[in-house]
Amino acid sequence: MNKVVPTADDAVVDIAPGSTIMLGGFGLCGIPENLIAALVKRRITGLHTISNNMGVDGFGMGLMLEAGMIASHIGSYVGENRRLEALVLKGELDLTLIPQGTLAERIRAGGAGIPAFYVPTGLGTVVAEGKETRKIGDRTYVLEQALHADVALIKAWKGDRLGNLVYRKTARNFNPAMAAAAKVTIAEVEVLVEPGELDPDHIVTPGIYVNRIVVGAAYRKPIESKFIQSGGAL
Amino acid sequence: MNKVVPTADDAVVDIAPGSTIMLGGFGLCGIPENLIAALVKRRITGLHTISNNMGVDGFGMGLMLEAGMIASHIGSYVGENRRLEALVLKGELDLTLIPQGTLAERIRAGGAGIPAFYVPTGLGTVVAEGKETRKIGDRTYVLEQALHADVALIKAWKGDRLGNLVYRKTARNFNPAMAAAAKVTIAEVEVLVEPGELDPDHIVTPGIYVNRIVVGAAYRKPIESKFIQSGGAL
Amino acid sequence: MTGKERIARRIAREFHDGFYVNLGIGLPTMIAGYVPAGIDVMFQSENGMLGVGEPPTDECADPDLINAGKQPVTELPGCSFFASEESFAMIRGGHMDMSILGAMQVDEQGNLANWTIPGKMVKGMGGAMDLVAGARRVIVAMEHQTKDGASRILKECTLPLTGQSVVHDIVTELCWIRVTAEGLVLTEVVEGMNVAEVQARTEAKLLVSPDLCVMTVDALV
Amino acid sequence: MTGKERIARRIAREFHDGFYVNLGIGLPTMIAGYVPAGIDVMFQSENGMLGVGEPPTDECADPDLINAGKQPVTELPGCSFFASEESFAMIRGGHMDMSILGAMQVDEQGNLANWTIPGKMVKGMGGAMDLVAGARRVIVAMEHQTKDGASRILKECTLPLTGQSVVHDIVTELCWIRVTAEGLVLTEVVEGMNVAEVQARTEAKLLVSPDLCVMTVDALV
Repeated sequence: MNKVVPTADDAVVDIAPGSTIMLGGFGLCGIPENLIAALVKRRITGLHTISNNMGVDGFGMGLMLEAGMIASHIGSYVGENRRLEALVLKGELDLTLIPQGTLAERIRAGGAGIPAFYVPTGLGTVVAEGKETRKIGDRTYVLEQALHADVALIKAWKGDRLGNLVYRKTARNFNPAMAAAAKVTIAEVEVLVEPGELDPDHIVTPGIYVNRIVVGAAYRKPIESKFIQSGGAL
Repeated sequence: MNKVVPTADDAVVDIAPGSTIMLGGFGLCGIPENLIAALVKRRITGLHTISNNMGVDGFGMGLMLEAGMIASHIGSYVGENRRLEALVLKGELDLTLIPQGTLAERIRAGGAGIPAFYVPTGLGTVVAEGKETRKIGDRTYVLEQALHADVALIKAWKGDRLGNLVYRKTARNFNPAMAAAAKVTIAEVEVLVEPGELDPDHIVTPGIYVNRIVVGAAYRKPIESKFIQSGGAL
Repeated sequence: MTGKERIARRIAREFHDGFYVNLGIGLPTMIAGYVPAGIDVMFQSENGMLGVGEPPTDECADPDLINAGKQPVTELPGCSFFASEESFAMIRGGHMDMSILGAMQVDEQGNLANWTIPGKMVKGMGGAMDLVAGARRVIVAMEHQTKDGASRILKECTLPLTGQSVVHDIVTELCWIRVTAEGLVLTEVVEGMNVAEVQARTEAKLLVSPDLCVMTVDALV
Repeated sequence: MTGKERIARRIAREFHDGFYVNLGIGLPTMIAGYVPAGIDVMFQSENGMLGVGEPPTDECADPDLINAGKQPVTELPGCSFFASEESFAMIRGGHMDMSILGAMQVDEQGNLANWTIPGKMVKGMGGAMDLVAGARRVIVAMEHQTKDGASRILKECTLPLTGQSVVHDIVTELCWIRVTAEGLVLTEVVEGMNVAEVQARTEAKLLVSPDLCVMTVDALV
């Protein structure tokens, strides 16, 4: 069992135009930057992306947006991407904004075989419009559906050739849930280790969820708040 | 912030008769054996227990059963406890058996603010009787409700005075989910460490879920398959 | 003392030892600087951290260690990291003692609007809807009026809601207002202001608490 | 070779490199001993482990390291531990390539009964209902008949079900049966048996595959 592929280009070579793709990360923290760069080289279009944010102008998913690859997006916050805001206001990109916790739980549900669940979040707001609500106990809840994807592109700190992954600090975020919710999960890591080197008690994503693993060729990891202040000049 | 209590007796001193109590562990692995022993000393009755198993005759929750403390039980497997089987067949204990994964997910839901969710498990079997079913996509699912408790008694390997916990190998099982699903969570650990000694990336149960933490005075940790073979003579 | 500082100092006095608190972006983040001595409060950041410490120096900033505002932070001893679905299980499950966030509008029903202006702003609600639906106590920390002098405390919100009947308290540089089933109740007013002056700056009807007192911002020691 | 060994050896031939498999208690556990050389299979134990190794010696048994049958096991390199809700998210979410378990009864619709005998046995279903509802392929591994010679492969199960239309294949010491929309299809029969003899030991109606062949139990190399 060896899930290692040599390069990020190899890892994304068969992703089809029109695919639904989950991308891990919160802001620019814990994003699969090498896989995104490889995907941008392929310039496939009509992608349906699911990711908490949308990168920034000039980095991360912002590059996919600039290359015109994205047809629709589901996320919770896109405030740092001015290009997206313009596209949406012009009606050229189909944007669905949902609460961050509901997004995370819908992705988890997708991986966990739970097709739908109730949450209190968003009751009486636009996010509940058109959704079934239901009183359970003394509170009313909104029915939310699982999210699935064709491909998940995720980023971990260390991994082994069986696909076991560990994350570092707040770079964990959406990556583990997405690993389980896609038909094909591709993980990029900073460090590849031998099976057995990761303490089995510390593994966050068991290899069963990972189909391909690649060591990222280089990591820029800009800090978003500084990146934006400095106009992307990092 | 210091959640450490001196002894298991102190930890369980205010648990009321008739309480609903979750107890961590799978078989005899990862059970809060010191907290159970302390509770058994108090001989409070009418308890409603939620735990995957029911210990064995002579150890773990089996001791609570022998002391006549349990009025009802929700679990997935009680095959190792002959006394329970007898009580149930005589109608003296209200036993609800549910699938192990549904049990785990209902407990997680209780801690996660999700009042109900759909699963494929048990459709067309007795566990779906009286429950709402619903077609979502091309499959039919069963609606399941969250489980909550007044108290969770759990067992971890190491913990700090803020209540952060790590588990060892398969002794993790139901403990983390239960920690989040009760009004008061009491954790017993083998080793108490200083805050900061546990790597923040390795913490499985953040301290927010734990109200009291106690170092177990002694651990027998019998291996169930051998315990039963040797008739409890370990 | 600026108005924002007064708000931050006053809210910090509400903390009890052992509290778990989520601070929103902007003004609420300032509150972390005023936690009274002897009180341990664990701050949560919804991107997956409990036990958030102060901002680091520029040289020590770690791109893998940020808060929900995407700013670098540091670790406190006993902090922990977890995934997004765990973080929001914690929030939605009612484990946070307090969520403190900013607002564009709050109204007499405790409705909150703080995430969008239709046709103008496409940003997203982030974790705000989850926080107000899940925390045990939701405190709005904001300046009493807009820069144009318009009231932010309204009879009824006009912007799309973040949450319906979710706010427990509103704290501004002028006063403390409790949201009750009867309506908005003024419980504290800063020195140099009176009830009529606060009401004049407020569209919503303010009831006056029989225990109305002066807002004190010094830490209780 | 005993009948049980034949079943275990035959099923082990179904494994592909990289498979994730859950083995039920009893007979299915034996299968782990016959994984063909050069094939990496990761065995899951639903109490929270992936990468289960062989049983330890008595001296090396660790009470914190058991399988779902509560027996001590060992760790393989690359194994991992996780909580129960994660383990069943993995199972329910369709991530297990195969679940192999014993049965008391299976029927023509692929219904399975293996957890209770009303009025007689109070044990519980454990993780069986989750496994059959979640795994991509469910194989029943059992002796063809009860000790009394009664058929376990029925027109319709009489015991309470573990799952409805969940079984994909039935493997006994006599034959391999595929569950299809048309009914049960006999695809392999052991040497020394013929279709009529298998049908005589089976209450359910068996259709015969046009590709019927002899069941081979040697590992493919």
